[in-house]
Amino acid sequence: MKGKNSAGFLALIISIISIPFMVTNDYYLGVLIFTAFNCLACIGLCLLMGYAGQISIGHGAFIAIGAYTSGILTAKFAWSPWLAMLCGVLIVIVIAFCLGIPALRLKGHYLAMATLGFASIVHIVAVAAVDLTGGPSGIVNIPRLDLFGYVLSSDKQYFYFSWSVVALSIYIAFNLINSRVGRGLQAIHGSEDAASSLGINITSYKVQVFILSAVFASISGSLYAYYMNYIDPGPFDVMHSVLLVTMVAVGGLHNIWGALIGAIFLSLLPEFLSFLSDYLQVLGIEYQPDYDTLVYGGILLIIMLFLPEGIFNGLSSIIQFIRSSFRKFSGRAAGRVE
Amino acid sequence: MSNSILELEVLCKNFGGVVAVSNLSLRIEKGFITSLIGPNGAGKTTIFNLVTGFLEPTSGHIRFSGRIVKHMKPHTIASIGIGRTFQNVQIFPKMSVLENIMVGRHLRSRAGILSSSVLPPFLRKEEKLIRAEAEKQLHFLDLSEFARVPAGSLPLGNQRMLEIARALALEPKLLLLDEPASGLNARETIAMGELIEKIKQMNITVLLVEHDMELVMDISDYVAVINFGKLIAEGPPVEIQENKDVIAAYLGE
Amino acid sequence: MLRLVNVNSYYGLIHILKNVSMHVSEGEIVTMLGANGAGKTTTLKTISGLQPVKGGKIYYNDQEITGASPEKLVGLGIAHVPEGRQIFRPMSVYDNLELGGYLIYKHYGRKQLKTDIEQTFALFPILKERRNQFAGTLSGGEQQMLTIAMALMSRPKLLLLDEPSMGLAPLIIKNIFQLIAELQADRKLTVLLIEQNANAALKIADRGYVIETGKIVLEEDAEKLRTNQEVKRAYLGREQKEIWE
Amino acid sequence: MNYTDSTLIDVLQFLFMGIQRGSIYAMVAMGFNMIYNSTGIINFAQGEFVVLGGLMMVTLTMAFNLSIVFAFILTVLFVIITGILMERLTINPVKQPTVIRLIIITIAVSIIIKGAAMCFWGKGSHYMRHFSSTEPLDFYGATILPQTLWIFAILFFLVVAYVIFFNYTMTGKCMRACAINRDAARLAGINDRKMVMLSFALSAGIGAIAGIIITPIIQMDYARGAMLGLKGFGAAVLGGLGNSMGAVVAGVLLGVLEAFGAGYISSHYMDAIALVILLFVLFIRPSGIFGSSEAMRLKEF
Repeated sequence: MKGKNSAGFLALIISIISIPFMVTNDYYLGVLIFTAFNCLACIGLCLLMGYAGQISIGHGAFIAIGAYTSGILTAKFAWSPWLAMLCGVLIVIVIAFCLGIPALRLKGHYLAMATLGFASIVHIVAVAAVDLTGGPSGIVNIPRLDLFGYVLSSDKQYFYFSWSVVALSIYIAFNLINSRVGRGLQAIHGSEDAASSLGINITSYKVQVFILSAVFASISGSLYAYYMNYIDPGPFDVMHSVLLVTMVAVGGLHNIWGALIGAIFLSLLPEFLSFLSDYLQVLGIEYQPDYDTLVYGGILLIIMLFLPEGIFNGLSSIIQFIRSSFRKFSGRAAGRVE
Repeated sequence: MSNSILELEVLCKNFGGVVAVSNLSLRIEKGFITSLIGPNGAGKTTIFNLVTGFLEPTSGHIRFSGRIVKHMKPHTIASIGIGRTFQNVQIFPKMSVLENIMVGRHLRSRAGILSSSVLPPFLRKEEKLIRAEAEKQLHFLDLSEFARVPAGSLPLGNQRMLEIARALALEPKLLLLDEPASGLNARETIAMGELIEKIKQMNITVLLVEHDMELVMDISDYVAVINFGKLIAEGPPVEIQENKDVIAAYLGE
Repeated sequence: MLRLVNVNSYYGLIHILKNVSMHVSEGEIVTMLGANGAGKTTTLKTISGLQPVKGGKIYYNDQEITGASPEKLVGLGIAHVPEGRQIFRPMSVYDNLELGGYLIYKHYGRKQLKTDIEQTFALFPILKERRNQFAGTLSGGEQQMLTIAMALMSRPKLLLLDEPSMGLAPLIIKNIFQLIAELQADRKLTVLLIEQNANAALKIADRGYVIETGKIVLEEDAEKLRTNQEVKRAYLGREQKEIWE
Repeated sequence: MNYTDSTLIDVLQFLFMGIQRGSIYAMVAMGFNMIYNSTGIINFAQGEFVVLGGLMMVTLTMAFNLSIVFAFILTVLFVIITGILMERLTINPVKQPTVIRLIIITIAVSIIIKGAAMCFWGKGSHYMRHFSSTEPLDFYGATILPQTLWIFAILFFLVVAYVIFFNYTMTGKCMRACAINRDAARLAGINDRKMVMLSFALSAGIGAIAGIIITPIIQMDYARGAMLGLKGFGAAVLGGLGNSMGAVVAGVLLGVLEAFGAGYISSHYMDAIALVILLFVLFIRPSGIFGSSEAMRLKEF
């Protein structure tokens, strides 16, 4: 990492360290922990969508597989959480490999629908395979994660842990992007024909990055299970997969920071809306949590229509605009003085 | 002509019922510039796609350096030493000019997905080497000033140069150029001609498809004329210009 | 009748037409010669509205039509026969002709459309024979006839023809060019013709333009162009290195 | 009643059930195809048109007590207007579409419709009275609801109307022409933008009809759109994307397979069966069982 990216990374680390000192409310800390899980999955998805140019509306399924593997192995078979997480990763690697080879031959809408179909199937299995997953009532008594024998019992500890994982994943993502492999992926996005004419094995690269992004999702799922201590199929429906894609797109597909910002923005949006509703009530407007979906869709649509490159790019071009007009202004002022 | 690098042996390609290439036999001599010319839809680009593995021949063989090339994917063909450019420039628009050429060094480097993600300090040496080679290539093509610019923002002439630089980074034995001068102005076309001759001096065999006859006749050592997927004439440029069949194919009657 | 003044056009970043100025008078057959990629097809597309114009103006009967949509231009009497036999392959020959006469249907009703189709059949008896066949099953020459017939269905005054001879056998090419000459004589049709088969085109044309890398480099009577050494040069190149300006 | 008889009755019963479900998938698939043909877009909000049709019909018939025919017409019009608004406001303004952007835009529209439906109609499922009697009819031992017969009849009617519209009317031919070769259609004087809008209108209309006729049987709720859309897409792909008669056959086939799967394997996995078939078709033969791979390559995007 270098230049702007390392500055951004430093800013991220500082915010991670300082936030628990500012946010003392357990509820909000919990929201931020969930945000970390979304960020983790979105960073993986961004590598797949933004850099390699392959859409997946099925990554919620990999989160579910990670969560359920962790949940089942720890709660029912008393495995160590770490071993269970590793096992989840291995299972996801195998599944992503088997799904990726045929699916990534598809393009655009077809790939989107295939992955969406996969996500639905996983959700249906989570509900229907009662013996394995506990069905709609889910799995309880999942233990907390321990770190070298030290159990992460408080939210503050879990916050630090999960955001450290996010930071690590960002570090990995940037390493990858600025490497031979990352260039290969971006080349595939730019032109598959040209990439293969330069000796890049497109199929293999697409499948590899698909697997990598699925692993990110799986770890995110495991961490979720260990934090919640219980899981049910509810959060793992198709909408969750759609949500992940929209987080990445809203933030800005072509940039890891964009994915991060998108994930944070949409994860915190419901909180912001409920915060807003108090003020709306003062104005005589009755805002209910039921409207969330509607507002959410509206924001997504507006961003896609007016900021197709996402918030991150939108913000940076606004900053650039301000900077250049400021320069012009100060230049003119300086001219006048002379 | 025993010293051929590429041989097409009774090559045929059908699309559905349409015959794009029929019973075409051709030898490309090592170290020279050979041009394929012919009217639109004659099958020239199809031949390129057959040679570089983007299409499978319906029948016939392609022999590269004496070895039959069969059922090979484009990336494998690249690895045995065939580079190419495309009719509609296919650069990677969002990557910088330097990064575009660094992609060309793909086959000359090793790092995989795992090592790239977690072990960058150990890969610095390889990365440095890739960068140095790419910069050398940029310098060779006089594109150094654009190194950090996104490739998509270059003017077309430079994009075509960049595409060639990227293919050269592969260190190919045979380079296929698909209409490198199309859309270029007179001055750029001359520069392109000079570049192609320089490439020949680097001991790289060039196979060229081009519609600018002035360029073709100027730089080619050998010209093959194709119409309706068939070879109708081959020989040195001077002979081709006088050939009755060729004049008929181009001017009619 | 048609006048282009300093027309420029881009395809993405590629500057295809560079200050193209030309004109076609009423009742003329004008042809454009030039190598592939010189900008012939793009010129036709800018006239018919398929390709945006960036800089320059186009006039049709002294009315400015720069940037008008193809739908509108068809209504004004400009019919464009694009290259590569653009027919509706999975539809019948009759349906294709109906669609060609869409504006007649819109303005004069179904009855008039039927009469017009019968008239077209009189001109192309082979199409009448094949009226219920899928257009995609016609032979190359018949498909080319159909595209011309479709264009004629809109009762054009100006016909833009893009490479009507592409991929056809010599005898059929001859028929098509005969047809174009007849249309000019009988229907007082004005024609702008693009052709790779330069000899055939120059035989029926009144005037010709030579276009090279997006610039008009020569305008001449067809007779003179046929004997012009430089026209030959445009196709086969020459040995001395001299750049035309 | 002996063993074979009861098996036969089961088979018949599953068959009716399957054709009934399949008819809905077929209609959703027809809607997908219309928009796909005119724009190359897969409309992820297709399932929401069905939900909107069903819920609107519920309100008009149950709350406002309108007659079935009148409510039917009003509902279809309402959803058609929604479809036109969607095209005008979200598809038409996009000048440089990328596939991912279009996918997310249609997803956003589906979320908005879903959210709006939740606000208006709540989270519960809604009952609606059947078009005619609820008394099951006896058919060789199997029973069939009159509403199911309505569904069969309306699918049949739609297919006939579809064939007539696209093969014998000028507007239908123009829409086909735009789908086959947009530039050539424009050169014939056809306004392609108008045709795109029309395709959204028709596709919304078909979706609304599907929603209206199925609601008495399944009891509509706001969240059904995604699954209906996915299965409808499965039918569209199975029939060869863009091929509407293929979609009808494939939709019915999918419904029947699903019904037998639910009957003989497990009803818990019923929804998964159609999706597994969808994945297999996508992976093995993405051009569908009735589509040609040649046409697929031409339409690659």
